[in-house]
Amino acid sequence: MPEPPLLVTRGIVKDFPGVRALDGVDLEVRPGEVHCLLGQNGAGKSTLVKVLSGAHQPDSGDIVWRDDQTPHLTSPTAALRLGIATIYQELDLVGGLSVAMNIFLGHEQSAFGFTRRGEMNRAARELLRRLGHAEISPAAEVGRLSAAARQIVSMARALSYDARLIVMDEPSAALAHDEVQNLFRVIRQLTAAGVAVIYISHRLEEIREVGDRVTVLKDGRTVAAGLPARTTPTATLVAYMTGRAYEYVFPPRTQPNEGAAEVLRVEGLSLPGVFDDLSFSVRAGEIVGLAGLVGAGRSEILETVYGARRPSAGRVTLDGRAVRTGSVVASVRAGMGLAPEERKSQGLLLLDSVTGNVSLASLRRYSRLGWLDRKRELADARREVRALDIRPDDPRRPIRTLSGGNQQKALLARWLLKSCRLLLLDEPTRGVDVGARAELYALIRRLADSGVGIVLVSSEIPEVLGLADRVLVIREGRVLREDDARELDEHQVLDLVMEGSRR
Amino acid sequence: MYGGESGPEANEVGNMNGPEGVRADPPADAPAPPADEQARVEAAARESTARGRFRLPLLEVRNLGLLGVLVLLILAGSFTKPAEFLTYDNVVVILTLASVSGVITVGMTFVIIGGGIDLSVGAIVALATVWATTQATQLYGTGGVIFCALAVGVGCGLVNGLMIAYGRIVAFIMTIAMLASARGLAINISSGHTQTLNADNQTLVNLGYKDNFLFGRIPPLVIMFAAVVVVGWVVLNRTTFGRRTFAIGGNQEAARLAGLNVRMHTLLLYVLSGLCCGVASLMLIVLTASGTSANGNLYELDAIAAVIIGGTLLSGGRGTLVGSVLGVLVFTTINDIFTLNNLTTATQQVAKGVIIVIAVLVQRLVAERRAGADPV
Amino acid sequence: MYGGESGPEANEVGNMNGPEGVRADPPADAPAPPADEQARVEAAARESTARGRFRLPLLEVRNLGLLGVLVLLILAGSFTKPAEFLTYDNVVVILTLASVSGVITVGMTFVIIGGGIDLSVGAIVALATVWATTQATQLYGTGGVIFCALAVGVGCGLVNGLMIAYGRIVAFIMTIAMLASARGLAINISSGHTQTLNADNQTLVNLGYKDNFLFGRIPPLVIMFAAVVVVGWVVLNRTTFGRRTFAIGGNQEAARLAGLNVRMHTLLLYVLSGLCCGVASLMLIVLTASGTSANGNLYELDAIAAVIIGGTLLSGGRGTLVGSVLGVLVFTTINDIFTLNNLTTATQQVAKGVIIVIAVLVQRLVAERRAGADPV
Amino acid sequence: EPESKDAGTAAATGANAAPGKRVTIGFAGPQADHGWLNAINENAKKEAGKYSDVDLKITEGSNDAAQQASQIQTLINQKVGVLIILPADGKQMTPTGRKAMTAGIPVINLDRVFDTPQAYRTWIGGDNYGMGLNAGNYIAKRLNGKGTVVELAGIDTLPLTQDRTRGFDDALKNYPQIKKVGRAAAEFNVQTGQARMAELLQAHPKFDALWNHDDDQGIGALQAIKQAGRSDFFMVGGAGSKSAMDSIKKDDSVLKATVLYPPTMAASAVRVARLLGQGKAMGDLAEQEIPTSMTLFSAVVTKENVDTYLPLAFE
Ligand SMILES: Nc1ncnc2c1ncn2[C@@H]1O[C@H](COP(=O)(O)OP(=O)(O)OP(=O)(O)O)[C@@H](O)[C@H]1O
Ligand SMILES: Nc1ncnc2c1ncn2[C@@H]1O[C@H](COP(=O)(O)OP(=O)(O)OP(=O)(O)O)[C@@H](O)[C@H]1O
Ligand SMILES: O[C@@H]1[C@@H](O)[C@H](O)OC[C@H]1O
Ligand SMILES: [Mg+2]
Ligand SMILES: [Mg+2]
Repeated sequence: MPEPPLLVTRGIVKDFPGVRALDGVDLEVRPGEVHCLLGQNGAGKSTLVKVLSGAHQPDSGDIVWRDDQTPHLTSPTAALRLGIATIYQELDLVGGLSVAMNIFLGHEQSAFGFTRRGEMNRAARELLRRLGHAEISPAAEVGRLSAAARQIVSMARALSYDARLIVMDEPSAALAHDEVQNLFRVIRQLTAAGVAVIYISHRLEEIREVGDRVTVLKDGRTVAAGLPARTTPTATLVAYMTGRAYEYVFPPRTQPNEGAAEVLRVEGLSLPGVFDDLSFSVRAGEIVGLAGLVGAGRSEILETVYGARRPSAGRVTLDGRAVRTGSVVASVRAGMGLAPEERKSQGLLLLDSVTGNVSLASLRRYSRLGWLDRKRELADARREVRALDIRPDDPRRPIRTLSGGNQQKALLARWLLKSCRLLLLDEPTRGVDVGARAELYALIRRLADSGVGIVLVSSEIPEVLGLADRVLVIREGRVLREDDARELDEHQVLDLVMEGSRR
Repeated sequence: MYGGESGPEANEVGNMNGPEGVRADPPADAPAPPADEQARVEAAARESTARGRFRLPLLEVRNLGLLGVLVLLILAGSFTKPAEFLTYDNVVVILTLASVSGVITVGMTFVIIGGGIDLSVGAIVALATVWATTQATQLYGTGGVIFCALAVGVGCGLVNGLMIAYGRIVAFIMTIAMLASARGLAINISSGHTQTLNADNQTLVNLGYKDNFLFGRIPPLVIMFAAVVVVGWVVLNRTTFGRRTFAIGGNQEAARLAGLNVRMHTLLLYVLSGLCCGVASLMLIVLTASGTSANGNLYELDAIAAVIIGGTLLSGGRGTLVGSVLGVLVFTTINDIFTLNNLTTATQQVAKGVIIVIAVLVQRLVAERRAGADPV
Repeated sequence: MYGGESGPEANEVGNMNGPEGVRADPPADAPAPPADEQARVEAAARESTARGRFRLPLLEVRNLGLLGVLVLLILAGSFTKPAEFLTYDNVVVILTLASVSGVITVGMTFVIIGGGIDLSVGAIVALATVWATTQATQLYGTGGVIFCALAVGVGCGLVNGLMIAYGRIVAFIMTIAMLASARGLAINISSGHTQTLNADNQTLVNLGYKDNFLFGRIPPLVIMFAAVVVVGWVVLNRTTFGRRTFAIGGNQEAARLAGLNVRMHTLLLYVLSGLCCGVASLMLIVLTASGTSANGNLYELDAIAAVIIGGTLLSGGRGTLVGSVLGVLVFTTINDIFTLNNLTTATQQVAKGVIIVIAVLVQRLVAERRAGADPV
Repeated sequence: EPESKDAGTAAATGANAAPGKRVTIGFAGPQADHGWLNAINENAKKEAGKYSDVDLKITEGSNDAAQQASQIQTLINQKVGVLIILPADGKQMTPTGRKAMTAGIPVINLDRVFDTPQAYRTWIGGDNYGMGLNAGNYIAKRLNGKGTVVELAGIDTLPLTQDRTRGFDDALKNYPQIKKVGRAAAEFNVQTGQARMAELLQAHPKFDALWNHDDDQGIGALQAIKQAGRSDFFMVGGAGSKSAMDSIKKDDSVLKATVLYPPTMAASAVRVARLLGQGKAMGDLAEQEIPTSMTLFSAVVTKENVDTYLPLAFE
């Protein structure tokens, strides 16, 4: 006999201007379970999260919380008071405050309004230790932490509430393999104590590993509820999400053309403290993957090649011509493109439309004596939106109203549109759903086939191995091994990159 | 969801069979989409077209509110001074006065949309009027005066731009420094005197007289203003320069990583603002036949206020030029009505504050009536 | 600025401030590349502790630069006027003058860190001095004057706060409206006259005289200023209110999601600023034994400039009170040196602009010398 | 010899002109952001330059009460012998003036008057009320006691503006058939002079006379009048600038007269300060002591007498 459910929602509807984000969500979460939410980009997962956290008010539908038929969910404070804590998809931390202050923001430990810093630091240290990161100082300024460390702070904050339900919206997107394991350990501790977790991720293998039951959303409504997480076949899950059976495959590699010209040559590139004397090259039509753990410095390599960081030494050559280092303008002119890692801060023009975001790097193309050909711009943007299956498919929509995964796709479209000679892709599939991922892989391969050189950074080692032709395994800013992707397997790579930490 | 997404596969109706509702069977092949889904997508599509229709070429929804405020003011003016307010002569006065601050506001709109701020506009205007009316400059005739005014504007803008874009000095501080220096220099050059135009340089002054109105009706200053607005509008909305301005103001790092030359562009924005100040200073010379270091006092606040009330975000990345122009017209009209009604300074100021607040509220009301427009 | 539109991302990128968000160079102090995330986080943690060591209790790294500028100014003053500059009397002059703008700047620092702006401070000061010195108020004696000044400040701040936080009017516009209205009201109440303190209310005035200096040496105004700074510092850095101010200014959406009452907090920030204006107006009454609507002119720009040069982000979320106070001292000292050296207005202004620019550059130099501090 | 062609002030004569004990004179005024105030500074400097025994320390500079108080305090700290103060606001600067007097430094209060005679040794200034009165009377006479007038005032919050208006109104009270139909404040500024005048002209399509408080803002006002193509009234200015007097002399505009408010008062102040510092008396007076107040006469300058006053006009 199962326990009475902790949370039940029935027929939740949420409209945004022009879009119905939720259109009848039924969900049932039991105490002590890990309930996974699955759904394509834009299916409504994050919107549901925000309804549950009190950040959005639903237009209709019922929520039952424990025995309460009409729980007071009118604000984030109210939800927290009820015992619902949330880790949001977009990290919502305050850069200017310390780790401890962020963790306890809104429920500070205080006496007569004075913060009790000692106590908070102690409590924060304890939480961070529980998360396996005792080394993060509670006094450190959050703005200076890496994305991964910030994600951990976010989790510590959710833990800091004595919550009965913790909602986690893609918490693993910014985490590497071993970090995710750490996270799972904490989740198991929580559920053992009777806390329920709603877990969202686009990585099915995570769901299998940590989940108990799965609810699938599609187009804002529940299409399947309470599926067993471990036993439901992948094909079934994917079919619920996408409406069709899906092959999760990497596109076939074309026969490597040994004679193809070198697009990129990097020689002796150094960025003090990150990498030193780095050399590699990319041929036309080739996809070169950089494998390594989070923090290995792969983003820095891309950014330095791209001119966004100024190297202390080294040469970058594109199509045989030297590119001025330390200048993005020069690199872009020479034919490079970079899809950066951090969507919101480095990529998106949140106030602009999808079109404006997609065309940003190619404005020159639509310019006649400075005049902007908006018709052609819109047409091209529409084409890219279709090609990448960005939803909603109206390129005039403000990009901030798109779901996280669709925003990511729009960023990729920016560089697909700008026919580059060399594309640097930093975590291009972060937050992208299973179906779209396969399409993206195909697209990247097609690009390569058209002669573009591609450098791919991904924290998902199978992705690097499956998509790239050649892989550079990076640790501590050094190339440990360079090999044909088919010569490597996941364990080999993991062993290589982890060695350092086991020293 | 919103259009397009209604492929044939969009038909999984989630019927949950109670808490145990496990539906492990994969969905059957896709039949026609269910009626409600179809309807939903269509409704959404209709709505978006509808919104598209409201967006006139020049006027955005958010501007309608401000237009409403202007209409209310015009009604107020006509009501309190029926014989004087809506006369040709008075409209000319309003538009002429609006021209000077209007031109400055155009430049300011660019700077603010591009993520900056320019507190030095008033001081640059002062310096330009002074430098252009020195005896030495006037020796070169009207051409010399015009050239000098524009050159001073552009020069000051260039210094601002260089220090902000390449010297990485916060715009607020750099332009406040320019404010102090330019005004100081203006006092220095003019020794604090009001410099009048020589008899030889009356061409400029004549532009202010009725005999030189176009078609006998339209003051050249108003034409200049209109021209600046039109050019500004085109540049902002129809050129890559304008588009880049929005991008840089919206997310500077993203713009940089997309390959935009952020520094050069920022530099140009301040040069543009300086150029507008140069033009405005010429207009002031036309109007007052003189140059003085006291000119342009507090123009910076007026211009910024007009820009902001016009719906531009102070943090950049979003805004409209039409809104700014409406903002200028609102402020100028308020002043005109005050003077026509012989209000004391005190009453004027209190009323001004209240009217500004009401204007913003009316504006938001209108905006929120309109489907889903964002609050100001 | 405030008003929900400038979401979290705007702050992170540091929009307003020209392209200094651009970080083309690697952080100079980056540690050796760590083996994995754990190590990296450790390194980050270590780094921050190391930096923590530099962080004296009150003074942050970024303030050192400004302190350097102040020292340079003091050297310049001592060098040009060895006999007059570093005398007890002159230091009293500088500190007394700094007190008035300093107190206002404390309030402004809170508002700006909290993501807002207050352009009405000068006008509120004017209104408070006027209202507190009317015949009617003075009937209640010194206590009545003090109460009235503070009440007017708080009241105006309350109106600002209500309209901004709950009426969702952009802070820039609301406070500019308040500027106009408060000054208008001040003129109205005083009929434009300067109102002097009655013979009965000389207690306040006496505070300005040497006989009433503490220990015969320290002017009460300077003590008040110091007290306001200390209280402000404690509130900003040691209370939940202060920490939440950073949160709301840094990432308003995050603050809301963390369950903070963003509106109420915003309201309180403007009330606080109003209260500081009330205190400053009392100080002005002490100094001038009178109240007039012309008081506090352009104080807003001075205060904002001091806050920004003190290292606070105009977009909010980051800043130090000590920096603001140093900023005020720098500006006051500059003025004093000008006065001592008999510089003309023109020269003063030009020099002021140049000094501001140099100050910012020196500041950045110092900051960049110091471990990886952010550019100003 | 302090013979002056350039300064435009009458020459100092007699034994008093001979060099004597060194006097350091401190001078503090508001920000010299407009013609008249600028002329004040120039007059003071020029006059001081004429005397080998005078050291002038000028702190020009601020319209802000607290700021100006500190500037004066600085001068007190420097132990100047005599202080000349043109306060941004007389009442506000009263405590500061008293401080100086208490410190034993005689204060010459220029133009905007302190609240109490305790705060100054001698006051020298123009006659603001008289200015308004004389302007009103002149206009009334020229209108033969009948007609409508408009007033373009300076800064409404300054007592001197209020006094000028009061004098003007008082003069008009004697002529029941003259009506003041419009008034605006133009902030002593060319540009606002043009703007407010342009608007006033719209508000009053017909009137007979205009009094403008300040010749500097008058430059803008005159332009507005020309731009509107109006000549149905005459205008009387204030202060006595060179451009106004030139215009009166040429008689090429509606400006027919201006009422003096001579900035030479600053030169006189320097002279008096020097005498105070040296403990001397004023030449043409019988007394040993310098008087406690001197109000300058606000003469009406018209085409007829303009040549007399032109040398005193300021740029
Ligand atoms: N503020 C908003 N205004 C308008 N539309 C919105 C807004 N927020 C979300 N939407 C829309 O609601 C739908 C659901 O978005 P949501 O973010 O919940 O998707 P998601 O399932 O979390 O996707 P992802 O996996 O990409 O994160 C999308 O179509 C999105 O465009
Ligand atoms: N905020 C920061 N301040 C200083 N150094 C940082 C910061 N963030 C990252 N680093 C440094 O950058 C280096 C690499 O970090 P980064 O996260 O870019 O690596 P990565 O290999 O790209 O991993 P991933 O992209 O998967 O997160 C590390 O040496 C780290 O110390
Ligand atoms: O503008 C002048 C004013 O400042 C002075 O005090 O009196 C004469 C005026 O013209
Ligand atoms: Mg999401
Ligand atoms: Mg990375």
